[in-house]
Amino acid sequence: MIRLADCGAVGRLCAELNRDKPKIEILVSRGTCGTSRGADRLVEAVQTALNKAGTNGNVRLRVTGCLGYCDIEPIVIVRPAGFFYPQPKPDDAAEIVQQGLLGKSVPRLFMEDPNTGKPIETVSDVPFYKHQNRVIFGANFDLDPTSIDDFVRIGGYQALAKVLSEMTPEKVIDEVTRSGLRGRGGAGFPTGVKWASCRKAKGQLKYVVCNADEGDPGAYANRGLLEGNPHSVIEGMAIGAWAVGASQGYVYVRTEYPLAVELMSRAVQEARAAGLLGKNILGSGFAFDIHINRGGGAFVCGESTALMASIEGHVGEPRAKHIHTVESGLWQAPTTLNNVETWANIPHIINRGAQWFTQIGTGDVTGNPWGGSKGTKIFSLVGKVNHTGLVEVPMGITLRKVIFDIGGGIKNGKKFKGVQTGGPSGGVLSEKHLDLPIDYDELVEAGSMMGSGGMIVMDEDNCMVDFARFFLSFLEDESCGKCTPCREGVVQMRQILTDICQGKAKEGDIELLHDLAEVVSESSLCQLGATAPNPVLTTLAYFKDEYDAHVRDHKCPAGVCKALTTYRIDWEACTGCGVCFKNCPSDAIRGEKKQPHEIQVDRCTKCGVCYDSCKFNAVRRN
Amino acid sequence: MIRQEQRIGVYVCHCGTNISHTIDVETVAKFAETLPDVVIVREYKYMCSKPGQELIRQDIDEYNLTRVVVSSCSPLMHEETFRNTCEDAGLNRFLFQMSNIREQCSWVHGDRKKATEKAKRLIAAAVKRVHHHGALEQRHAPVNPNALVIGGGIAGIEAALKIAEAGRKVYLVEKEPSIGGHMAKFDKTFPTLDCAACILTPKMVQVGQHPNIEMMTYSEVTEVSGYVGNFKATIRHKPRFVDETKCTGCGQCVERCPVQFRPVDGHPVRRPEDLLSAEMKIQADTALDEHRHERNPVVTVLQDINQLFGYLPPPVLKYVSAQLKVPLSEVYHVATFYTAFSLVPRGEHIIKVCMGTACHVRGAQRILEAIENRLEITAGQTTKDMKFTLETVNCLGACAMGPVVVVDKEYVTVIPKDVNRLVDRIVHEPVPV
Amino acid sequence: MVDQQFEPKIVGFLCRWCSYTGADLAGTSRMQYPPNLAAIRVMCSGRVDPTFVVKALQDGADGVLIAGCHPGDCHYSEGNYKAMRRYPMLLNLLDQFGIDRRRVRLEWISASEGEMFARVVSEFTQQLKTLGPLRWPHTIEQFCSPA
Amino acid sequence: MIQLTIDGKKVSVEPGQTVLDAAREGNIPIPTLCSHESLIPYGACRLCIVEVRHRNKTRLLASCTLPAAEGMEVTTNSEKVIRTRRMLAELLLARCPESKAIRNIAAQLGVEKTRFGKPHLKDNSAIVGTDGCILCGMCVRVCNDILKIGALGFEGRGASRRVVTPFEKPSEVCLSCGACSFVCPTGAIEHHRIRLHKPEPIPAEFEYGMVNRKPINIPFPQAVPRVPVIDPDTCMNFRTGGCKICEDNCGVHAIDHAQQEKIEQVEVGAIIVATGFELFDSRKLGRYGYGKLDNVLHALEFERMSHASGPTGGKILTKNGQPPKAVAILHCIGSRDENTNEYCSRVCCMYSLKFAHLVKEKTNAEVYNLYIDMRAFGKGYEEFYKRILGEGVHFIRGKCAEVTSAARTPEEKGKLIVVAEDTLLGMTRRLPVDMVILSAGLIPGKDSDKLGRILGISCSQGGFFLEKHPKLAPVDAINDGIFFAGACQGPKDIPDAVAQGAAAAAGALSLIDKGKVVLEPITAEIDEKRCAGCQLCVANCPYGAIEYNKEKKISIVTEELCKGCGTCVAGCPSGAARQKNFEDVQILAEIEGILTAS
Repeated sequence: MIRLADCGAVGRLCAELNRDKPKIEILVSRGTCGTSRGADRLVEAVQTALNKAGTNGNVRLRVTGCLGYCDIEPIVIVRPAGFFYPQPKPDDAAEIVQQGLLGKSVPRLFMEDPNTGKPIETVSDVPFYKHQNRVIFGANFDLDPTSIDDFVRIGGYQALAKVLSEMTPEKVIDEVTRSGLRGRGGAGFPTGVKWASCRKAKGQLKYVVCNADEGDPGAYANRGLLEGNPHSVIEGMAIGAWAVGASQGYVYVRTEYPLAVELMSRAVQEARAAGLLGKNILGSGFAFDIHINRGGGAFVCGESTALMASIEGHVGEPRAKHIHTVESGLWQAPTTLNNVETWANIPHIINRGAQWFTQIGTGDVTGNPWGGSKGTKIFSLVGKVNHTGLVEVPMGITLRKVIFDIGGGIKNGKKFKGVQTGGPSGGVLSEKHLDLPIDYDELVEAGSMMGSGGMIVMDEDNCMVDFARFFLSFLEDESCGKCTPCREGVVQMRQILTDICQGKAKEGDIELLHDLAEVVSESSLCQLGATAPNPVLTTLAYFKDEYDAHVRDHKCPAGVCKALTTYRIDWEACTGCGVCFKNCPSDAIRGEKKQPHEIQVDRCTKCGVCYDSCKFNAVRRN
Repeated sequence: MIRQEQRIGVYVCHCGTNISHTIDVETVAKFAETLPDVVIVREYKYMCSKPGQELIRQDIDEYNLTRVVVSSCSPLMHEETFRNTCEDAGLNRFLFQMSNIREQCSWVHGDRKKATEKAKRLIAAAVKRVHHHGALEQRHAPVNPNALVIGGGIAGIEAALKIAEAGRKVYLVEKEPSIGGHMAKFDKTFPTLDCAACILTPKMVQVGQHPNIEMMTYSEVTEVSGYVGNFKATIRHKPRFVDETKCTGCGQCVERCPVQFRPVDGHPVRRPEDLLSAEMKIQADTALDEHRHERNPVVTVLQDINQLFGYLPPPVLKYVSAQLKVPLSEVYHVATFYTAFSLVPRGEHIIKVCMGTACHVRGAQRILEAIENRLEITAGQTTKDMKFTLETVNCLGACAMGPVVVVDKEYVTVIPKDVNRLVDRIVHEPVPV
Repeated sequence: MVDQQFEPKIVGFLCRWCSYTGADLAGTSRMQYPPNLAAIRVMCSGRVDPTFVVKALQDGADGVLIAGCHPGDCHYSEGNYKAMRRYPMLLNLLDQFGIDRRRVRLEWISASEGEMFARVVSEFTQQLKTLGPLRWPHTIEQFCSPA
Repeated sequence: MIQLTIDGKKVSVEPGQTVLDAAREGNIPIPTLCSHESLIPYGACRLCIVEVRHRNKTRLLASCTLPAAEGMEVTTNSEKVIRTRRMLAELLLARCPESKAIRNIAAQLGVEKTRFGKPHLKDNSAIVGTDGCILCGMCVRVCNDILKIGALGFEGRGASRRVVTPFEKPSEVCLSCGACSFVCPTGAIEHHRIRLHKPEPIPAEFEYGMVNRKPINIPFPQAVPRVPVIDPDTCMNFRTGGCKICEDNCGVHAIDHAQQEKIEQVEVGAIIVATGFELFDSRKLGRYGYGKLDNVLHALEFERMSHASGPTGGKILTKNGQPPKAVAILHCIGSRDENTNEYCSRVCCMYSLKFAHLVKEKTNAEVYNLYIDMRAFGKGYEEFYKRILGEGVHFIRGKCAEVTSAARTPEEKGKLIVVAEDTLLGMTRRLPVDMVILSAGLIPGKDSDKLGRILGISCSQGGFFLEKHPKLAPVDAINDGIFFAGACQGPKDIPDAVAQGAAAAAGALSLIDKGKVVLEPITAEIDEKRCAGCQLCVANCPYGAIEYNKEKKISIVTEELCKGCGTCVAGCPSGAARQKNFEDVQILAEIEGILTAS
């Protein structure tokens, strides 16, 4: 990669790279999920097949990052036809390559469309992708994350070139404000407004920070972007730095994403070598550099002041934000902190203009950046849904469309119970919210929040009380422990919920839970504490019946709360096949071959293995 | 040198009986007459009295004496008196000499003969000495109008007030932080049982406010030079660290000072670098040198050390704290705050069970319990043979594949049913690191 | 054998600030001591020129006493130190003349030590009685050119 | 200035100050736990929550970290605020059920018991605070950020967060200054958990160590000037360069740790020495058990004890806090005793009588005064003695031989036994008492000999300054222009000290008013013809009054500086130097006179 001396060089290189387009392109996805399912062996197989076929240059193999459809990773796609092979075996690779060279497909490897039963041939007709609007995430299909050339080839860094050559910082800020882009970290603060106040703030030395802590359990959209398309984040940060007048940038990646750290560091080095970072970027005199900081494993460091404290080398302890970080952030200097996805949106807004951006999403942002939720949002659709993965949808889409159309409905035909959005700071929405358009204000209205895009679908087998308890025990570990309400309040709330789950609930516990939740949310120092009660409050609001079942009838309808469930075998249905007997970890089941078996209640740890493994669902749980 | 003719008058005093009771004044007088240049010798009961002095004045006129010798008490007592008498009579006050035949003769020798003998010799000496006296003029020096009072107890206060009231400037030097001396410590005073503070404090305040008194507390006189009327005193003001002119005495600082006890240094402690083995030191230095230029790189250095050693050995933390000049207590808090760090050695292989929401919903708890039962350790512990460390993580970011277990670098999806199979595989042939 | 009638003549140089006042104090306290010493008042023991001592011995004194303030108490701060330094030289001179060095004494007597002054004079007188008369110049010639 | 309303009351504060500061300014009470004037606001306990209406938004915010803003409306006791504070109090009670401090903080907020159970926490045997620790972090902040020692720190996070010394080992850097326990709102800190060294309180010198003081303190309430002094040996700033809490908190910026000592020259006509006395150190007489046995006090310690602003607020108490039933007052300790001081200190008899009266007045204890002779010499003194005799005080004429705690009979157990010879009864008596007061005599001030050398004045026997004449010039020093007043010249009582003060002042004033002073013309002169320029005299002169003139190659005396000691004259080898009125020829003549007569 040669050093780009001026803004024009980007466009010239892009054209040059696109000149010799190979006739056939074979893509193999190797995200984290892919690697764990043998993506490496698959890539080798395809490579050897290509070598054997001797394609003399007009076929190219591209190993991409995560393509979002985690269920069936690794994926092989043959272009330009677009044949879509979900999770092929390494030894099928040879056949795929031969047919691909001839422009033909291997039908036996296609997946079946569950509702129509017909095989799905190409990418465009994969239901999971069809309903999405992959503005940001789409680029992952065309990029090898370790090569900056790929990124430039698809138009990367032209936004930066355009900004440095034609636009003034004020112009950039105006464009971003008019686009109505709001923070993808979860609070949804209009990015343009943030940049404007940071630019106004006094102080020569300013910073831009990329919050890649993504501590929300169940959310991994940022990981997909960082590992799939690191350069888009770098370009976004460079433009942001130019706009607010910052010279230093920090990317704070959580320690649980080692691959993301590695790929981002490589990308930064490549960008420096290419003259897109460091001194005199593209000959424009603008100097900006990026440091990669690894988080230490603390959810609280997702909060802006805690994150900055961590970069400053201290523990992640938030401070009162009466003086906003745009005025006094990192080392008391003005700092603009945005989420990975927010930064990734910036190049698109610059390239295609604010007007284009406002066409996607809800509300009217002319004149009032808070007026609506514009652009797309990447959700991590997980939990009890058939197709799990990263889903990029326009703001305003309904939950039902995401879960059922894209997600393919609830797994093994169970009944939908609820969906959790916004991580531990969000809430659980029930059936009646399925037609709620997803945007910042609507979700907050319903008691949840957008958060970092986690969307955990739950079915009848999930107990809402236990789910609330899970979130509180998570927060109990992750609270920084500085302020009394969060440190003490969360523990006591979790204790009450544990009592409820163990059937030891006392009179008035629910009311106490309500009062305590309100105090914790209103008096805590930072957003972690302030939003900690959301899961409890929303489950209390929308699933009151389950709470009553636990408290009054000492029953757990979903059979999750062990203390309240007992397992017994229905003698009529039991065929004595012995599967449960074999799998029971604490050998609490007794019975002769072919005779109805029996569970010894005292030894049974209620782990539910028998219930799952019994094919004749002879195991009754109540 | 030629001897001039002198006309000397000698006067021998009886001093009541103080001299005459052991000295035979007549013989002494008679002897005096035999001395050279002696023109008149008189003896009188009280030379220092008015008539005694009158005798001298008359003789000076009458016999125009050029020298006078008075033999009586100690010059320390009446030299001044007789010099004035000579001066009144027109004779230069320094043409006069006394001889001490009382304190150093009559009072201290019982033997009348020997005492008289000694008196004669003393007078002879005085007469011979006065021969060579020359006229001298007294010198005068101006007197500096200020006064210095050393010590701010009740006596010093009284003196300072009296002088200041007379309109003179007083420097009152007190070595303690406040005037008042010992009396300020008394409760009552005898015999009237007055309360000491009630009678002393008004005077102290008066001193504090008196325009003529410059109070110099917490100070001491280190040097005094010069002579009566023209002393130059050097005063050292010990640093009080509080500006007296600004302080309002509100006591806020005393109330808020957090130190309650005398700070005492701990026993000398071995330097951090001595606690490290050479090999550990090299590794620690590599981590430190990489980030030394950054601002307060505690977290990043600890990340590298956690990687290099597999955990954070306490001696290394002490070394890092010293090298980065960050208090050990802060480094320790960082080391125990972030879950990525461990203070105890970890096993060869790290098993991480994801407890994130997605994995939880798909039964992560059961998988954790199964592994715990199998390895007989709970989350956060390491097997006795140091082969495996079991940890829980709150989200690994591979939620689609939930429930997920990561063994060293390998991500594994685990279905609750076959968790035992997974554990067997891990225990028997662990994945190469 | 000690000549009982012999009464040694002692010349005393007393410093005005300390020793002379001490002597006066002995007087006001009516202390008794032998009359052999006659005092000459000088401003400071530093004023006593060694030649005065030799002159006194020449003129018939059997012993000379120089008395000053205790070191550190001198009204002129250093006078008595100078006397202290001249005294050993003076004693060497006396040795060369064959005069017994015990005939010249240097004593520190403060203004409040009247009783000490009396004791010094009595001891010195007694000592000189045992030493006998100096009989200047006879003893010197005897010493310088023994027959 | 910023204007805001708190509970309807208008308050104005400097920009940058917090709402809590404003409330304090308008003395509106707001409960706090983790804020302390000496520390930067931290905002951890949240008890200082108030309802704030600003830019048409109403929210609950912690007043300690909220910068005051123009036009803010603050309510400190709305129903919601009270409810929140009560809940927080319940949470704290749950964490520290046994802590007395937390219970009464909760009581103040109207919370008697908590609806929550005690969260099970990691074993906290090693933590710094007992289980009364509410993790407000003030100890950590004062130690790390303010004092720059860094002995304490947090460990971990969330509910199991604890305050420990690193690695839960005794601290290697702790200076045991006690700042942590000072700021701890619940008194939870036990020093031995931080460092095994037992903290040493700083004895207040003014109170003879009976009560402790801080590095900065005002010796006594009526001090003049009423200005504190900082003791650099114990102030942390001189040790770690940190702290400066007093400097930051001083409203008028009067404190400056970098102040240096100042040397000043003053010119005066007269000097009055009034440096007073020291009490005889009773430790020197071991047999009275001072410093070894409890409840053996010396006079000034008793004086402080009975003083209203003293350590016990005026109450006469033995060490165990009970008033004594029997007190012995021993006269002549360190006076009229050839082993220590022969002179009588004059005032001890009288103040011993005063003590007897005070003990009788304040406790109904039996009082025994052991005296040799009752010296009631002053005006009204004898009448005072008669009065005390009438108050039932037992006077025993005899010197105390020993004070011991070795009891022989049961009722002597636990008492101090005063073994004394009663010369009137002709027998030795053993008095079991609860307290012994040693009426110590007066000795010269601590560094009076140093001052004597500076001023060139000598001391009389006993070490007190020597006056010119005991009867006729008691307040004059031998050197003209220097006067004495008070006990520095000899033990005396207050009336005499005051009288001498006035007398010395009169002496000084007369000297000053005369305006000129006569100097004896006894200075030295150098005869130019005979001076060989050997400069011996220059070295001899202690006052630098003689200079060597290079052109004339001779030494010249400056008359004003010459004090007439004559040392240069005696040292001049050529006899060039002469002293007026003490010429060599005059002294030689005097010698001849003494020796040639009769």
